[in-house]
Amino acid sequence: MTDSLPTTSAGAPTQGAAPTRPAGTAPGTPGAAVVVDHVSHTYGRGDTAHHAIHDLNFEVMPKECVSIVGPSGAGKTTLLRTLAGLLQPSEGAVWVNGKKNTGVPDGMAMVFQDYSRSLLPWLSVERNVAFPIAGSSLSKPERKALVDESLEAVGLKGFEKRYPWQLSGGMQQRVAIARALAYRPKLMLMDEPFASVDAQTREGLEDLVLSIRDRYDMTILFVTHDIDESVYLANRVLVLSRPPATLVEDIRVELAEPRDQITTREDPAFIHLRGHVARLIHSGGEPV
Amino acid sequence: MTDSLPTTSAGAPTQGAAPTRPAGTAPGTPGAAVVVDHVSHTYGRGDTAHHAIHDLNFEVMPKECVSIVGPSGAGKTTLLRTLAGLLQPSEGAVWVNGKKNTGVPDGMAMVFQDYSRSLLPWLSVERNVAFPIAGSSLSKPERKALVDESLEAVGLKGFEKRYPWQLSGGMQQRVAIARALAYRPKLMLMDEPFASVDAQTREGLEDLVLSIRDRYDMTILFVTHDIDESVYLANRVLVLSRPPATLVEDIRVELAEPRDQITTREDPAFIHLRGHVARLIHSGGEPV
Amino acid sequence: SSGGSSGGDSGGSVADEVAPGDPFAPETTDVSLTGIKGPGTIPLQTAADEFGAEYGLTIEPYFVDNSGVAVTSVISGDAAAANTSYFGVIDAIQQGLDLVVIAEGWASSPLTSSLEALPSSGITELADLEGKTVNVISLSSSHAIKLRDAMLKEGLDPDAVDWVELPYGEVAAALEQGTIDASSAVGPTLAAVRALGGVSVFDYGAGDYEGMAESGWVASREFAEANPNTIAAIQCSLFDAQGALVEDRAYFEEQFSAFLGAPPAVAAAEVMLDYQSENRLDEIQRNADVYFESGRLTEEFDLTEYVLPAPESCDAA
Amino acid sequence: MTVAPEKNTRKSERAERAARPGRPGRGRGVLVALGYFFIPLAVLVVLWQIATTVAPSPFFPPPVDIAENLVKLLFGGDAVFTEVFYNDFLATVGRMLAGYAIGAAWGIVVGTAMGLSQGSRETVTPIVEFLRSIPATATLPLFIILLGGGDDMRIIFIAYGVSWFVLINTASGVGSIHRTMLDLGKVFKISPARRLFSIVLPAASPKIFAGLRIASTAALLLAIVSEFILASNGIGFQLIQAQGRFQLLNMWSWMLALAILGLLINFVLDAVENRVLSWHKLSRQKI
Amino acid sequence: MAIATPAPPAPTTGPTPPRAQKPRSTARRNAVLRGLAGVVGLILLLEIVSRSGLVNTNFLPPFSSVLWKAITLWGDEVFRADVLSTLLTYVYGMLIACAIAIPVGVVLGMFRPAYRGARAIVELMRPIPPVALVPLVLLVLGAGLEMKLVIVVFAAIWPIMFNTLYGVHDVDPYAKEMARSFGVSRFGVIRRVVIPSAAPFVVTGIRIASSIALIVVITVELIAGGAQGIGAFISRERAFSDAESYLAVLAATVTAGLLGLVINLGIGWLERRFFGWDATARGGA
Ligand SMILES: Nc1ncnc2c1ncn2[C@@H]1O[C@H](COP(=O)(O)OP(=O)(O)OP(=O)(O)O)[C@@H](O)[C@H]1O
Ligand SMILES: Nc1ncnc2c1ncn2[C@@H]1O[C@H](COP(=O)(O)OP(=O)(O)OP(=O)(O)O)[C@@H](O)[C@H]1O
Ligand SMILES: [Mg+2]
Ligand SMILES: [Mg+2]
Repeated sequence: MTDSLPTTSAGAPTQGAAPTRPAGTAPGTPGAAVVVDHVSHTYGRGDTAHHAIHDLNFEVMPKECVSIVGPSGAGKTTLLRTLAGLLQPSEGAVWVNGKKNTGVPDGMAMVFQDYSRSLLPWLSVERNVAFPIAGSSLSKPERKALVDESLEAVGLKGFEKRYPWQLSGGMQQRVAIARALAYRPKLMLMDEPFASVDAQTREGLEDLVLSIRDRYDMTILFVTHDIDESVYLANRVLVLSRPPATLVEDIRVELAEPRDQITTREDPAFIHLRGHVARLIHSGGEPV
Repeated sequence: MTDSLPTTSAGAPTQGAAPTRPAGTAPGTPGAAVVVDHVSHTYGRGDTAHHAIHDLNFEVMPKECVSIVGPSGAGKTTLLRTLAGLLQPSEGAVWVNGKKNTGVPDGMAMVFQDYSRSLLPWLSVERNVAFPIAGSSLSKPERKALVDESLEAVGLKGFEKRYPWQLSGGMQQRVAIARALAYRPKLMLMDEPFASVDAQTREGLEDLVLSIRDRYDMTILFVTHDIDESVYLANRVLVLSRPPATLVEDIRVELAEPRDQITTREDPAFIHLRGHVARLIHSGGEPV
Repeated sequence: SSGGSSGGDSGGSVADEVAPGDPFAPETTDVSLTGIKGPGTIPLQTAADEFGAEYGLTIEPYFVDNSGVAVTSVISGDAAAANTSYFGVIDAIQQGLDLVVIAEGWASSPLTSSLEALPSSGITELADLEGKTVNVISLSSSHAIKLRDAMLKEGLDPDAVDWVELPYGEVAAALEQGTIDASSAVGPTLAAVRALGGVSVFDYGAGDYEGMAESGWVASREFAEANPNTIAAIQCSLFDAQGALVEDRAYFEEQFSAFLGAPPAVAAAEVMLDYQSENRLDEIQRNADVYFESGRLTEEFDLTEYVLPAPESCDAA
Repeated sequence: MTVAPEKNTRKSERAERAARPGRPGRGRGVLVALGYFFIPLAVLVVLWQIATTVAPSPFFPPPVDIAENLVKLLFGGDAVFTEVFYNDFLATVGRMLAGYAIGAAWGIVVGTAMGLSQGSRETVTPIVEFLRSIPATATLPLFIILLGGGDDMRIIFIAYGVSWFVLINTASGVGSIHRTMLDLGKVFKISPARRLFSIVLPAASPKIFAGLRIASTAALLLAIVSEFILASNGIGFQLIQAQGRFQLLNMWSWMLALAILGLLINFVLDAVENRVLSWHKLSRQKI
Repeated sequence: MAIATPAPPAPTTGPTPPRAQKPRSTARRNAVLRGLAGVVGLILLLEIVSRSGLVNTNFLPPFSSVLWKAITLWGDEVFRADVLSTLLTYVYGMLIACAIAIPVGVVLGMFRPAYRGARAIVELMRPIPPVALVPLVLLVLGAGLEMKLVIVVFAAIWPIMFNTLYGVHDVDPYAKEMARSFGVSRFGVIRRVVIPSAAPFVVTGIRIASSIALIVVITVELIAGGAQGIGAFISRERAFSDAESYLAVLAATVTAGLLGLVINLGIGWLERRFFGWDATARGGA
């Protein structure tokens, strides 16, 4: 099922573009970090088949921060898993940095929704964070510095030697975030990364994500249920419909940068946008 | 959404209990559903000891809905586990319905923070929900009705035959909520029950909890990171400090009942209260 | 059964086309000999300690728990020769293992091994055995076959007996507990059973069976043909050892104590086995005959071809 | 560098199909399974047959002879089965099954107790480690002294030997159940008995099954060993007789019988496991 | 059983946490005391049974005299050599068995076709009693160390392999997915996630195999003889059925048990030290 992609048909996902392109090159805008090209996914088969996402088309430019919102069970996690190459789409294809996803793309990190199970119980916090870079070419002090920096950033300094089971839920989630940060990915996928942290810590982490993106030129896609957050963090908000998830709207967020927890949230444009997203979600995925 | 709340809760819990009382009777206001009496908890011992909660004192009257907020890692889960009798306090005691907790009190249900691990992977959704009532004296149709009703309430009708691993994160969390609902507890402990559900579903669930409380005279304690939610749902908000958690403030929420997602949230009293809670949290547990 | 003379006179043996070797020029000087540790293998130890050197042999004794293993190690080349009962030899040959008897071990003699029962079992003679549980160490042991043979001769039905196998170590306890009703016993086991009040029901070495060859030393034919001189040297060492034991009771007791770690009193009370220093084809052949008559062997079997002659002389030229 | 992802979907599809018997494609699945099972076996047997024909040895009879001899041992005579079949083969199977059942039950009971309570675990562990390290073969005489030479002795001996494997795996499986799962039962006031049967045992079942698997082999082994002494029937008895009389063909045939017996037991266990543990397989196959 | 009782007051953290944490000495002392109490209880029971006169003390001597004999046997150089020989065979056998069984178990656990293909052969070989192989292996390899090793390895492989297989199947898919998402290679996932996660299973398998191995070493020595080993010792002593040698047989048997106890406690210690996360992380009782 690998090379069957017959997508020369549609071309550019969102806008619909160049009708012909050389085989093996990505559809959509040249230089896009991520191109999601007519992607559908169905779990299972026969009676028990579940059509989770349906014909999704969008693209993400480098350094963009795109948030994905949608009802529970829509297919957001499925979409992220497909982008990460952990799941092969039943139809369509995902292109990352101009290369078609056949496995996990390089330089990508992911924060899983089920963070507690993505931590390795036999490793201390420190070593969990070091996990993805342990095999890298970095020197030991460099690695240590990365780990310390990431843990400090998520407010877990002093917990290096603990084990995951000795941490609270929110702390575990922050370890998972620190692990992704330490990896210094080019593409970061985050699945409800702040669901279990308190309001204040959350604000700090939001700003952290934005600053990290600027500093390391990251492209970020993240799923959230917090409408304010989806607008505050993003350059674009993708609103997904009820399952099977389709794209309801691709909202461009044109707020002043850098964002600020106080001023941005008071910005009328922000308030308007968040209202718009809220209404979209309330309408249950029908365009309003 | 029937009667108003019993705001008679005068017995100032934060000030400590009556100086003399017969041995074996609960401290605090007579008739209180929960009395937390000088409770501390320390994990581990020696070098690795972690003092999670420190000398907490408060009480909850029947039919009250009390929300608990506080920074990540403060000790909220620890507190709930102590209330549930799953953890014995290192110091002090918890009294539920006038009886000192030595084990798990009767008629209590809990929604765990790590919901995905609290679902039994070998049971279908339906049977997971029926799990706590399966051994009860209810007849089979009664049980089935309870299960169906609860699943319907959390919006999971049609997923009865699925297995937990076939559900999205938010759906799993809702199964855990449905399970607690089907149990029809007198005392409900919820640990970040809506962390993984989208904004709209969340609102529905919030209202569900309130209506259920009224209908079945439940006492509810729940932990949340959403400040709006903590005010919207509660009769009182307990703000915990940074670890070791102490009680920063016990805020009485006197908003009109029944609450309503639109009008309540627009109520100036609501806006004032949420601002107060937010400031408390921002101040990091120092009273403002 | 075939006749033929015995002993150093090899002429009667059909196997005489194999020229007896020269014991003083062994082809291989380091050999292992094996058997079950017990009174029967005292000669093995003495041969290793004393007599082998005379023929330039270095004998490494090693001991196993059952003679099947001993025979297998002869086939596999681990041991040059092994001590086993002739019934085992016949079984092995019938299954296509090419073995030859190189030297007799000992012959049956009274009072060395017997079927014992405690008075409480009510067994006093062979006729009482029917319906009882009788232990014979191994169903293909000489004891079992002789018992069957004897019962048949008395017109009894050996198949009415519940034959079982149990190691010697457990015999006394099993008799005492009533787990078994009667058991074969030799050496220390015999003494132990007697100490419990056991009485002899049947003596394997008395009457008809007295003098019948009981155990022998076997080698693989392949090895024997390739190393006739080594075989001759082993034969001489064993015969010398066995002869020495028979001739000198004091020497026997000394060896018995040393080899089996038994106190002198036990050694003094021990009835010495009838060790042989020659190959007696008739007596060896009787095993095959009894085996056939006992019903355990379906066809008559002639051992003649499988007995090597002893060296013409074990004395230095 | 990573698993070719299209496999994942296929795998979960397969999982789906396995979950619901009777789906289309099952017939083919059975054929494939049989193919996987028999082809390597056939190759092995053919190679062996060739090897033994090229270089015959009394110790390594050709597989065809072994099988033929086994059939002759077990089937035929006046009835379908020979006396040996009833007297020896079935006798061993009966002892083994009885001992296995008792031992497994006992192992699960004690293992669960050990897994649940640290106190009992600490008290019992040294005893368990000591007793299970005593060679079963060396304890058999003790069993005989204490219990006599009957079938009950053999069954108890098998049960004793088998129980350790189940016990250790059960204790370790129960001991590693996630706390949240145990708390769940406490919170909802599930009766201890139900907690045991609907949380503890299912959650530990993957490990218990691993123990049952190993124990099934051990049961067969112990049944055979128990028939090595003081027996007058059974496969072990036949084996030792064949060995004593150098009947190598019979020995091989009995070993083949054992192998087939083990295979059958394994199929039964497999079927049970597929039912009981299907949730586990499916939930783990997700990726 | 703890099911019936609520969480005990004190040990809220569960058993000793893994490395980096100092073990709680009191908890450990309690554990040792409890274990001792259990052993002493068992010894008393055995003593009472044998002294009660149910069986002739010649055949079931009091445990105390067996133990005493076991202690005095240690003074015997030959016996010590026997024990050493058994121990060596055991150690080599276990090492070889682990080296074969763990990789094979991982491969069979990870790759379904491999498992399906190998199953017939594995399932046919597994039930063959190792002891029944003695005559055959004896024939091919003789009665030396190699023979013992082959049989011990054959016996010890299965539990390790099967537990590894089950352990590999038990790995949390989220953990694997996490590793893959960070671009960890397929081999890396096996090495860094699958194996550590399956390790507690593997160790359980090793513990089971270790007693099987010991039992088989001794049984083989018992059957096949050979110059040295506890089994050979028992076999030699068994030749006479006087009370003294019977006592020696029992003492050697008990020594074997003690040997196993020490080995298994050692493995248990390693298990707790390196895989303590299993019991604690998952919050075992
Ligand atoms: N392994 C699976 N097998 C079958 N169906 C599945 C599987 N995994 C997910 N689904 C279904 O696919 C749908 C989408 O799931 P997904 O996890 O992508 O939702 P989501 O948008 O992330 O929801 P949430 O916000 O609740 O996490 C859900 O309805 C779920 O039931
Ligand atoms: N088993 C344990 N052993 C040692 N320390 C623990 C253990 N469980 C929790 N802790 C510590 O106790 C503190 C409180 O944990 P708790 O889970 O109660 O926090 P919380 O308020 O629920 O946080 P969150 O909002 O992140 O879930 C944390 O600092 C945590 O590290
Ligand atoms: Mg999701
Ligand atoms: Mg918490």
